[in-house]
Amino acid sequence: MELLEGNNLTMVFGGLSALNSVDIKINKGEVLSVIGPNGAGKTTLFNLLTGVYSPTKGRICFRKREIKNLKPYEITKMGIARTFQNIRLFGEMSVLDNVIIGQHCRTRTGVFGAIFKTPAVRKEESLVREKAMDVLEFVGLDDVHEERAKNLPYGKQRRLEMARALATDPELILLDEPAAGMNPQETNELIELIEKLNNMGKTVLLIEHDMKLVMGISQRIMVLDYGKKIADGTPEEVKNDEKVIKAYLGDGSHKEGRAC
Amino acid sequence: MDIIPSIDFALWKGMDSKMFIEQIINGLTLGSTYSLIALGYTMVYGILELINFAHSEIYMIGAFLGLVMVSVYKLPFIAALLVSMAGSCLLGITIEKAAYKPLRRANRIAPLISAIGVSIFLQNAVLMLAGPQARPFPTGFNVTNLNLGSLRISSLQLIILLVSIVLMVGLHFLIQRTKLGQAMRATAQDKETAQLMGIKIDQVISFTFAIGSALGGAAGVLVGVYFDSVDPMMGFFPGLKGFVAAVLGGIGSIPGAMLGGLILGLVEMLGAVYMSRYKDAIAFAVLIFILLLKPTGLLGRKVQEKV
Amino acid sequence: MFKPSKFIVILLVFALAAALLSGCSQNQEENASDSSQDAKTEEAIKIGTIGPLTGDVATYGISTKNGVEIAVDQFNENGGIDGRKIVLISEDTRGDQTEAANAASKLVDMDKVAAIVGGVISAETLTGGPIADDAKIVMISSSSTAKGVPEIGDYVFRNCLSDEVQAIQLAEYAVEELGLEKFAIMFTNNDYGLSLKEAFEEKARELAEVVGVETYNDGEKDFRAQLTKLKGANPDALYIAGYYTEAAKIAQQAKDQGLDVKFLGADGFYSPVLVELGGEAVEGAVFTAGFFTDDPSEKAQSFVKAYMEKFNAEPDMFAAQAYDAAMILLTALKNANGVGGEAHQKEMLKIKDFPGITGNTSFTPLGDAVKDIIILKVENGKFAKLR
Amino acid sequence: MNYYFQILTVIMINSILAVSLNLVSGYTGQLSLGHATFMGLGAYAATLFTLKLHLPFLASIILGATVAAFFGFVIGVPTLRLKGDYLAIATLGFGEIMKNILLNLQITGGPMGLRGIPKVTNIYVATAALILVIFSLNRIMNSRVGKSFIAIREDELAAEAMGINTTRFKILAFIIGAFYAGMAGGLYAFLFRYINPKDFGFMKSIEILCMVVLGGMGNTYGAVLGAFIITVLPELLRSVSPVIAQYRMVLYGLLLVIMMIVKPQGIISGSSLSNRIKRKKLLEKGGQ
Repeated sequence: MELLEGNNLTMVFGGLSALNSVDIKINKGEVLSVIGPNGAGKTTLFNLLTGVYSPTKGRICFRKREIKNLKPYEITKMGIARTFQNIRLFGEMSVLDNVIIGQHCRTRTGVFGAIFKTPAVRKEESLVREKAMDVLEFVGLDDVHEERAKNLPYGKQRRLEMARALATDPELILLDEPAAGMNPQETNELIELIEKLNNMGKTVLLIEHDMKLVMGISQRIMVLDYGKKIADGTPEEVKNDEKVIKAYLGDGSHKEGRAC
Repeated sequence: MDIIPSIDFALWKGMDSKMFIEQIINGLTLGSTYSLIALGYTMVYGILELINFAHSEIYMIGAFLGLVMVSVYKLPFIAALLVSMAGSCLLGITIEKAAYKPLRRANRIAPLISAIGVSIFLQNAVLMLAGPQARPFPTGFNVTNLNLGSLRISSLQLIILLVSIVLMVGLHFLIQRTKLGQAMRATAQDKETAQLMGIKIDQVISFTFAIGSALGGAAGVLVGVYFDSVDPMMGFFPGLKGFVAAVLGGIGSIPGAMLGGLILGLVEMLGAVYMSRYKDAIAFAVLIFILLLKPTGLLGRKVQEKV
Repeated sequence: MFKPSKFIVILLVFALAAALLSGCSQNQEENASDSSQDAKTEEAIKIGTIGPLTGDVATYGISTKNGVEIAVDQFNENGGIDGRKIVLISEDTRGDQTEAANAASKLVDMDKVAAIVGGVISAETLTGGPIADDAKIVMISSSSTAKGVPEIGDYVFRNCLSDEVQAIQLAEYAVEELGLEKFAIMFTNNDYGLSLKEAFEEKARELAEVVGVETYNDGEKDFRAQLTKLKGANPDALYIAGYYTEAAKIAQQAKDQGLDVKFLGADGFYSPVLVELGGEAVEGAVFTAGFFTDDPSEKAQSFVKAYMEKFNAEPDMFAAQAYDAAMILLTALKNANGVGGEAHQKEMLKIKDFPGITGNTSFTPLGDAVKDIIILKVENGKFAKLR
Repeated sequence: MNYYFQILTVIMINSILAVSLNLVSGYTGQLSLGHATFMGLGAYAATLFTLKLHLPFLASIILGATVAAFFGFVIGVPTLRLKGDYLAIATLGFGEIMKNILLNLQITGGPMGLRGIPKVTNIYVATAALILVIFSLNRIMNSRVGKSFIAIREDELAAEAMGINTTRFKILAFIIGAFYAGMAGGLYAFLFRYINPKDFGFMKSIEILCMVVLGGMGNTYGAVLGAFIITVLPELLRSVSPVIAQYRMVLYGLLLVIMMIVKPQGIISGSSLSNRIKRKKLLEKGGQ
């Protein structure tokens, strides 16, 4: 059954359409990957789904509810979390606090509660902390929870971003090029982590250039090129699709199947 | 004192079109000097993203330089104006090198405070040297009232408008047609890329300060002559207004600064006619209103954050 | 990231230490004053001034300080008070009222002055005055014309023309002697301008007609809009409730706009700069003042001479009023045998018709000066006395 | 009252102002050039509550601060849509408008200001107020609310993606900052016994900003230190010698420039303090 459905999504920036009538359907519990050359509109698609932009045309339903005009924080609260292509952690905050922020929309302490530290607030704080530590343990960062986020090595920052997204308690998690800049060792750990997430029942939407990762992990792959969907199917189907091969190989400058 | 300012509508009706046009001309004259000041703010902001608070002091010192040239060295007005512009130029470059350049890699707020420090320093230094007294600015030429039909315009207003226009056209030419102008535009767009293209950033920044300060100094001289008065505190309000004009037009945009200055001059003049008590409030209310409608000012670039 | 408890402890310790320190120093001072009873004859008497010596209103503050200096010099030349020299301590306020309170506090607590001349602008006196009053130290302002200054307390005096009296007398003079009928008013939007405007407007409406009232801010230079509007009302006199810098510009711009009126003003006009900036335009302007440099009296001339010698400039009204205020203050202090405080305050109230250079001065029970008002006119670029 | 007490009391009041602006600009990252407005609103409101309604001191101050907070909300809602320097200039504009209104209303005494205010503030009251402010602020900053403020400063977009209603929290920071500043304003009025719109203009806002930046943006103790320096510096220059006294504003300007060049991130930068604490912890651990 589908968790999220976007129909006829179109996004125009200053006369140029970054996305042109794209349909997307994500089923509950699956790992769906979006691939395509640079500038194909993948990140724009993410930004539409998470409310950063409002689509010029089309509609988006999450759990049968229209979310097209919702603000990003409202969408997060409904159960969609994301990571960013260029890491956007809260650099000056500790690793733990980054994950605690992730739980913002599931908690309620206000100004007065904070000042008077009522028992309810104390309880919430300790629960939040516990859960944050659990999440950190899940991604393997519990040993550096006091470190400042900006001081973490690159691979760990990526994982922290995932932990932070996970802390929002999402049903659907959107990962924007999580393996970019990782070494093979780190990529393997990432694959394990995504599989673990998926086994927990989280639905995953993934943008990735690393074909090994995409092919190994996705149940379904959707291919975008110049803002249009050119293929949608199992890894096998997509691999053999003429249009996909042409998009990737036909023009040298678009070659993106890098292994780094 | 009344709580609600009384808007004199009778006057609006009563004021004949002649008087109204005179007010418009007054507003434009004042506005053109705001434009000149605003250009200095906008150019520096465009390149360094710094609100150069010391600019109002450059304006003030420019006026003093002009005054000294006219009254001590007996230079003719135009020569005094040029010398004052050259002096302001040097001052601007010196300030940049001494107070801002060491902070180029610091956070955005440190240069701002440094600029405030420079402003306090210069203002009080001039105050000590020249005394707080306002001084008259002898122009050396006769100010006559020209009667165009039934309109009454002072020759001084025409000179100020003319000089402002010449300076602005000159600036436009400089920025659009010369190599240096091209370098400035490139640096404002993207500092790093400009550097990669072989543009010497430090030179461009100095140049920007030089041009902006020269215009500020010219504005100081023009205002000094217009009101026949120069004093060490004269920079504060026009500086603030020039800055507001720059933001109004879209900070970083050169035509925006020109437009912003003229609009502010007009708004202020009409505000003074109809609600003189709330004149400053009106100018700022217009600013906020425009910012809310168009958050980057009238001609400002919209910046799309990259996600 | 936060260690609140530690910080609060440090803060408390800091505050307590300061409290202790200042308590101790107070004790020490008390001891010192005990022992000084013997050394009384040698020890100098300190008096202080507060006022702006820097910043945009520094002119007034510097003039005030200079005027007081002349008075102190003259006293010292004549042997001081009971053989004790008088020492002047001048504190700067930048024209800022917070600094005025700090300066007053410093003079009272650190320097142990016997009396203070100041503040210069009204806001300074309004925040500094209560501090002097609390400490029972006489403070006399020579230029804070605003309402409510003498009411600060028993120890706060004032030696200048109150705004109300000036404005009312000028309105009467303008109608009765100059025969003016239709008045327009421009006032600077601060306490000085507003109190002048209110008093003048009330009296002028009673005696004649007020056809328009406009306002401007201190330091502004463009008055064309307001003047255009007033021109429409066709007045025959314009009362400018403000200072000479703006007044000169208003007069000029009014002339430029073809607004042909008689200019009237108050003591804010009194400065050679009025003529310097205003030129032809201010010729014939009539205003009230408390002092006049061409005053032929011997006292006035000797003051002007001393001032010119010491500061190489002609004294303005601020200097003259400050000189008189200091003379009154020191005379009362002498009558109190050099002891400040209560005795001094009583002697101040006993001052009757003190013959100063700004006229004969007495005080109301509240401490406000009662003195004559001079009316001046600009004639051939100089000030001439009309009354 | 003693001179030292007087200066210390002013330091406490300025510290509250600096700490409150630090919340808005240092922690939440929203540059404000109109903070003195809220101080002024608090001062006027508290004074009027006492003079006109004869409310007790404490009630007046708290109500005054509440009025300032209310205006924080009114001003914050439209302006906080703007970013960076545009926000700064809009806050400046609102400050000037507010000053203009205070200057022209009957109830505020116009340019005459309000006088005859009872003297209630002293060093103890001011210290207690500062402690209360820092204590409550620390509680807030350690909570979900404060962490959200910092998240907004660090990365507004990511904060929104984490489910933070950034507009709401920015306004909240503005309101809390305005409340504290209003409180400082009330204390100020009851200390100096006279208020006037000119005290709460652009220059005062700049002075508060200087305190925050000098001490170190994003650090409460830095703000207090900055307030200390900015308050004491002119007084020190005053007492060193009468010759220096006349140069003190020139020196003040020069010192600001030099301090920024020597330590552009402020004396205690947000990071250096926590780094030091952490390093100490590490050393302790190493020692065990």
